[in-house]
Amino acid sequence: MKLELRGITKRFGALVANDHINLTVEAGEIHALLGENGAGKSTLMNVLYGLYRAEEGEILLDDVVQHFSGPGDAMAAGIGMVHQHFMLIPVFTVAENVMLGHEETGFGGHLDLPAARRRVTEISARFGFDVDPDALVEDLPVGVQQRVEIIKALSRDAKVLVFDEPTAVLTPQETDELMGIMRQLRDSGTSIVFITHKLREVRAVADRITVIRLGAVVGQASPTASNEELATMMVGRPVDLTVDKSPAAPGAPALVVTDLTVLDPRGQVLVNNVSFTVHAGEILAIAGVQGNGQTELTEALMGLQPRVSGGITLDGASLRNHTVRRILDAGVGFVPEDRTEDGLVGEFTIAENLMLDRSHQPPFVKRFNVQLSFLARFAEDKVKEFDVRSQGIDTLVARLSGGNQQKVVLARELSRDLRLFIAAQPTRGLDVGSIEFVHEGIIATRDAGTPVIVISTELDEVAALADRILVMFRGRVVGIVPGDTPRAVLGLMMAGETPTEEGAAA
Amino acid sequence: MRLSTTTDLIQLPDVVLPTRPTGIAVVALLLLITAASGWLVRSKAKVPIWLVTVFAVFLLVGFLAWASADHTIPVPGLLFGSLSLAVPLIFGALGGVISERVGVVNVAIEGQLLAGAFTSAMVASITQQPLLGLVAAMLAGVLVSFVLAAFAIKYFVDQVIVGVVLNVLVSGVTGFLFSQLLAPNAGTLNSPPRFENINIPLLSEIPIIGPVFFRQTLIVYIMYVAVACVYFGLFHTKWGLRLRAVGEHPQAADTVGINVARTRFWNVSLAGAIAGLGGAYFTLGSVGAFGKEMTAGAGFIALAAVIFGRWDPIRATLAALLFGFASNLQNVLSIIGSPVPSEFMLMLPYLVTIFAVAGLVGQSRGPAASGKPYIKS
Amino acid sequence: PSTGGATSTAAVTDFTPCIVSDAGGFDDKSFNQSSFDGMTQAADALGVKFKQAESKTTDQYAGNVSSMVDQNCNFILTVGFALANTTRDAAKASPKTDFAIIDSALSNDDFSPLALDNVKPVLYDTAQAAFLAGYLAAGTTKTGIVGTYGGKQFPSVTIFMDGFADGVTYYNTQKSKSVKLLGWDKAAQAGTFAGSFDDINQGKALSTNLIDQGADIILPVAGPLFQGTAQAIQDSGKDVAIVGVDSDLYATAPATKALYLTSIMKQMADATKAIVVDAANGKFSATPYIGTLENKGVDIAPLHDWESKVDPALVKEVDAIKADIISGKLKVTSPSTPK
Amino acid sequence: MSETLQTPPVSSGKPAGPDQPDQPSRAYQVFREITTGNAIISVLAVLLALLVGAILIAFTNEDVQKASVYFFSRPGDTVVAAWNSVSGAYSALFQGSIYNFRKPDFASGIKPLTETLTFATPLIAAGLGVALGFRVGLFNIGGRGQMLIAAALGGWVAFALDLPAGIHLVVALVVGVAGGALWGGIVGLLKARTGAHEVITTIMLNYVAYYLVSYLLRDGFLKTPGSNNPQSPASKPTAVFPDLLGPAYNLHLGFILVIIATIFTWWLLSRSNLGFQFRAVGLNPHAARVAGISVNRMYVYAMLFSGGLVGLAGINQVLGTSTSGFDAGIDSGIGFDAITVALLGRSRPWGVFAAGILFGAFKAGGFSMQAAEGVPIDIVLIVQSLIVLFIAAPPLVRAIFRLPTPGQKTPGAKTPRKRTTTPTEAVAS
Ligand SMILES: Nc1ncnc2c1ncn2[C@@H]1O[C@H](COP(=O)(O)OP(=O)(O)OP(=O)(O)O)[C@@H](O)[C@H]1O
Ligand SMILES: Nc1ncnc2c1ncn2[C@@H]1O[C@H](COP(=O)(O)OP(=O)(O)OP(=O)(O)O)[C@@H](O)[C@H]1O
Ligand SMILES: [Mg+2]
Ligand SMILES: [Mg+2]
Repeated sequence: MKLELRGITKRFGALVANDHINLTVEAGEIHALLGENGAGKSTLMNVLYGLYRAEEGEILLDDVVQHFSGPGDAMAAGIGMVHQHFMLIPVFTVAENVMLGHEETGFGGHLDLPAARRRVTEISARFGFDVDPDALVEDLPVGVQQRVEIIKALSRDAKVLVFDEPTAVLTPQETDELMGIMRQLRDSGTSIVFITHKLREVRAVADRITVIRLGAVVGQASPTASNEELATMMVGRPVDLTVDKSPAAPGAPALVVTDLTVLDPRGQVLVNNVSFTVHAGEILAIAGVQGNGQTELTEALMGLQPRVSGGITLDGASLRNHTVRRILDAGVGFVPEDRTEDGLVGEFTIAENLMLDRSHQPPFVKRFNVQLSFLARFAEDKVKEFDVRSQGIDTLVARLSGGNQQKVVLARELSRDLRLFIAAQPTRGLDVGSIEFVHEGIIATRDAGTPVIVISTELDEVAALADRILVMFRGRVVGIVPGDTPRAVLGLMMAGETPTEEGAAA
Repeated sequence: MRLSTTTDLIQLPDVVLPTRPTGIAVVALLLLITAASGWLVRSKAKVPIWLVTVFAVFLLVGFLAWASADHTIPVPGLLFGSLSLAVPLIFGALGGVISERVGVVNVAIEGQLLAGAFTSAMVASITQQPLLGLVAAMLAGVLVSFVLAAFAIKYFVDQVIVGVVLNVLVSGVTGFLFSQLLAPNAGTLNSPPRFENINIPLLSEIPIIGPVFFRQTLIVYIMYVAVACVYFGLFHTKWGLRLRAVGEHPQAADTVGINVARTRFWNVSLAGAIAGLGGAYFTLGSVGAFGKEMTAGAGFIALAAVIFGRWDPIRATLAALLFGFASNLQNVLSIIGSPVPSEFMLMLPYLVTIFAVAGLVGQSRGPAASGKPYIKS
Repeated sequence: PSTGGATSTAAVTDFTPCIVSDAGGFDDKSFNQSSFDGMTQAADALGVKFKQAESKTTDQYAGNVSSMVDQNCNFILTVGFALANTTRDAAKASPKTDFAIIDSALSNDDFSPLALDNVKPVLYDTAQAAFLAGYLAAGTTKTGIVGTYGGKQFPSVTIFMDGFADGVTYYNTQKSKSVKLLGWDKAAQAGTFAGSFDDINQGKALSTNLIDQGADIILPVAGPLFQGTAQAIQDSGKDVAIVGVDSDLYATAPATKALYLTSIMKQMADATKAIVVDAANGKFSATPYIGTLENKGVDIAPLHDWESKVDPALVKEVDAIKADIISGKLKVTSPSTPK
Repeated sequence: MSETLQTPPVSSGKPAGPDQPDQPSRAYQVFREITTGNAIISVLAVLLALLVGAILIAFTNEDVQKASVYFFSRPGDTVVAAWNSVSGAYSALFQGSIYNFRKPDFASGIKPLTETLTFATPLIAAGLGVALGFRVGLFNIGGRGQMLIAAALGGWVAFALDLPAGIHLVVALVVGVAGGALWGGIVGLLKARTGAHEVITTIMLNYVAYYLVSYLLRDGFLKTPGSNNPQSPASKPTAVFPDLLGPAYNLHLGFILVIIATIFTWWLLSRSNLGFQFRAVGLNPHAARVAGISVNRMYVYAMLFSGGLVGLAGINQVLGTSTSGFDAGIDSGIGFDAITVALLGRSRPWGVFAAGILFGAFKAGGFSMQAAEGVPIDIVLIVQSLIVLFIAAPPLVRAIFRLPTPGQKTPGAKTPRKRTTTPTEAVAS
């Protein structure tokens, strides 16, 4: 089905998120939409899907003007969407989520769950996903949630499919599979809009590319364009896609983790007997498919997990059984994986978020009083230093784009005297420009002699940052290998195979 | 303890629990269970719910044996009264569960109960038809819900404000109409015919349970059906799936084509209808006349039962029953002469609830979007 | 002492009596209501209009009374002990306005009794009438068990229960019987209460439990909650009777009239009416009014439908006891007797 | 969140700069500002509520009812009667709450306003307490219990102890506030320790407190010696709040204390580090925990402060308003009104202050409406509820008067208000 958007303009109050955007997607075409964080991609797609009502412009399907009053209409017209922010009900099972809105029912509206399960298993099998239809969505790792979101969209046989950053939390293999699915769908005549920040993917799968910046279309590109060209077009300035990194100069062992085990409330082992050491001035990347215990490992280090055994020492002093506050005060900087949930208070201003984990001590607080003028100066400095794009330090963080939100977290954590820096998924969902910035910041921290742990599911990122790589699988350490270990080896390790080259262990 | 009523077919002999031996036995068992749970807690496992329940039952038997020393406690009467006190709470809680599950906090249960009680009394008096009274009660509950829904869903007014204000409003309106209309014309406007007790054949002859559960009025039978329907509906039907989706994540529901505002509006109305039935129980099922403020805070207890029951119709029902039981136990104990001052006896149901919530329930998480208006851009 | 108009007719037409309720409200089926009825009757008799203010919460007492003063009321009737201090303060501030307060005397802040020239306390020795009802109930019960419950443990409530309990005890000693009273222990001043004057359903639950315990005569001292008792009796299918309080329930709540053995009456409407009319005619006096059996301020109601079921000899005994109480031969005491 | 209706300032995307061609004229913008502003909405809301109230008053007025019997023969009578009843009632509301024109001089004419402030005093204090809870994500419906305990303990100090003037008052005040804090703290502790939901525990503790205080009044240390009424003795003069404007007015020191409490709450929430942590927990407890803030400890502290502020309302009643002894109804429903006051004030200290005064005016004016015009107390309550409902529903008022919605296609809209945790979310969490 051919899709055409004409002159779409969408404002959020004073902000023009989409400014007379025109976009045509031919039937059987994969059309990539590129743009910085906050460029207006998701907004445009939400307009298409009937979630937002545009102020101006029209939507045409096969040259017929459509009038959507809600997603129901869009769906009826054959539009499906994989939402960037999962539109899943956390307390529902996968099957329930997939069936929601087009339930099959028996007598008296009784839900036909077996049918829904069959549907989920069938689609998962068709596309090589491994999803348990009866699992609660909230118990699933984000990667699997993303698959559920995709299954949901696919289960409706849409003629126009929108994928809004579906690959941000998928493994390389899964990404490849998804791209295979997209090609398959394209070949059967489906029009696809594909939004991603990963240029590799764009070039691999897109037929045409449209780039938008600041809410307006800045041009078209062909899939043959180089990464640098695309990045420049998106950001509006040249972007350095490879981060310069000098070899590490590791110092003394700083963080020593021995036999660390984490249990969940039901007694299940989440992290199993993990031991490793991080030296001053080196970056240890913890790689692995999402949901193999990395999150719980970092939480255990931060004192956020209740059932922990084993040893954690930083510079010789134990961190075990300390409160989060004491661990922070011991000089541990932490960028949590889910920045909106765990890293930021969305309804706080940038300035307030910058003092969030130092709300108990000078210089931010003196005799119970928040030092507002100090905070303002500090915030101004950090906003400038970390290039947080905003209206000012009193802007609510919820109103920032994801990249800028991440910069706020980094600015806060990196402006303390750190003796250990832990960053989980530091660039998830960020655009190329922001990734460059974040990576530079992490390397600068290492170069200042701080031990750094980076948790990432992204092999590109691991490769770009790691001095050594620890791979986790099912809560265990598969192996610790040098930073330049080939992708193929890492891929196998992430699937649980111990590395063949014995010397790899460092 | 007396286990049978005088009209039972099957007469059970009275069970005599000698105070001291029972006391000793119960204390020993309690200690055993405590020790077991202590051991479980030490080994970082959860104490299973059945153990807690057994503990509670033993505690109760021991307490009864102690408190009723040389008195007869008519167990069926005790339970029958508990159920009677719990019925309006259960209806109210069902209304609360539905409306909170769909994302609208319902502080107005009290108002819905009161409106239901008032209209059912008046309409049933005028028509001399208790069934019409029942219908009127549901309509009254729906009417209160309409206001809640309109203000909360359409105009985004804070749901708690609307709820609190509605309670005052309904109390004012019914109070005014009661003084002006019902009280002066009690014979014609406030003498509703009550529902007769219906004995269900066979079931009503089951010892203990029969007289308590199956010699009740139509409203109570409706309640059984309502609890079952709401439970089944919420968790096993399309209606319930959509309703819960809207209460958990309205935007997600919207993206699959569910009309959030409409779903909320009609389900809040349904909740009002059910709570209205609870109001009718006061007048048509229990006492046969309307009195000012006769709901006496039942709506708030029902609200507590909703949360106590973790937004689950069955658990909320059990919570309401626990409260009803504690209230009536208090009644019985104070009648057979308890040395405890009346005020402390009257505290019992509330203290039991606090202990139960703190000890058994713990953390409870409600529908994620409950209380949040859904505003589309 | 009212300083109304110049002539006596003018005094009556200019006269504005006013009434302020306590938190129970004017349709509490109890003393607020009877006082209100008395006020209505008086106003009708005098051909004047009266002003009324209903209180919902305790912080409204002072405001309601003072706005009545502002409305130039000549006479203000306040109902219930909770308004005692408010009335005292208002009376001190407006010495030209006459007041009467139902069910309480005045006292100073140091608890010493206080009499003001412009405040008439209206009190009832309810225990006297309740004693008669207790005796009557004890002589009428077939199961040998009678029961009672109250709304809240207030003296104006427990005074009924005390008198009733004493009546039962007196019967037992006179007749060497052992009729049991459930729900109130006079010596310990402990018993059964609904915790509310609104929750009719709770009244029903309590009454059901009393019936289960064998009581066949029940004295509910809890305003409208007696309706719950009536329903409990009907549901039980047993032959159980109610002893009403405040007014003759046979007249005020005829729907279940067959159930009333008798009622313990505080003739507040009559007393109120008389006091208002006196005040209108310039005959206000601050002497406390104490309703007793003697002045018919308290009494028990006729047996009506139960006439035939009660042993006439018992009725005679009750009449004799009444005479004894009036003559002072028999003293009825209660810790809750108004002082 | 209704706040999301408020437009955010330009953050990214294409800013609507001043050089934009479709920039509306300055005058138009001012017009927009006024018609979409909060002040006009509030005024219209009150007008609307008064209108609906007028209908109710007219309908329920006896004279109107009498005249309407012969409406078709002499409709004028009905209209006149309706007008009389409504204008009488509203002028009574005004004269009872702001200024009484029937009084000869300003000094006595202004007394109603001082009455309004007197009634507002406990409402503000309790409203602050409830609002503070809301900001931490806690829905404190336990105002009644906290007030009762505060009144009981503080009242006991006030009547039972003999202390020098001044000290006595301070001790009574401190003990009362501590009592409220204690009763609230239990809730916080239960939540922190066991996760027991505060809505349940506060409702239950209301009853517990009520029966406890009832018992103490009847047979415990609050009983008046020599009297059998369940009422406490009068507070000693050394422990009574002094009148602010002399004995002719009821306005007392409590009002000053409440102003201080408002400033304190404002400081606590927006200037202190504890308040910072409170707000962080209220807005995002997960992020607060990760940032080293002990969420459970904040719940306990918040309930202590919340209960303490509500306790101030309770102690205000026994030391300021009902100094001649109290009974178990001393809370007078203020604990529940406080919920509405807090939410109407958007859980901001000064907003609560204003909402409290509005409610105080209702209370003060209610008396004269009832006394002068015989408007039944129930109708007075209904009219008040309607006013609250309309004030809380700006979109409805806008819809009725067809005013534009702020933010929608309005360039240069005002700065956004920060979102406050609403109680309803607290209930659900
Ligand atoms: N619900 C909303 N309310 C107000 N403003 C919004 C809203 N959603 C988006 N915006 C604004 O619109 C702009 C475009 O947002 P959009 O989500 O379309 O960005 P995007 O291109 O999808 O970014 P990303 O790559 O990070 O997903 C943002 O900068 C933001 O300021
Ligand atoms: N209510 C809102 N008001 C203003 N701006 C908003 C609002 N909600 C979201 N935004 C903005 O919309 C833009 C896109 O939002 P979104 O949540 O998609 O961020 P994002 O950049 O895509 O985040 P991520 O990188 O985590 O995917 C961001 O700039 C965000 O700040
Ligand atoms: Mg996006
Ligand atoms: Mg993004």
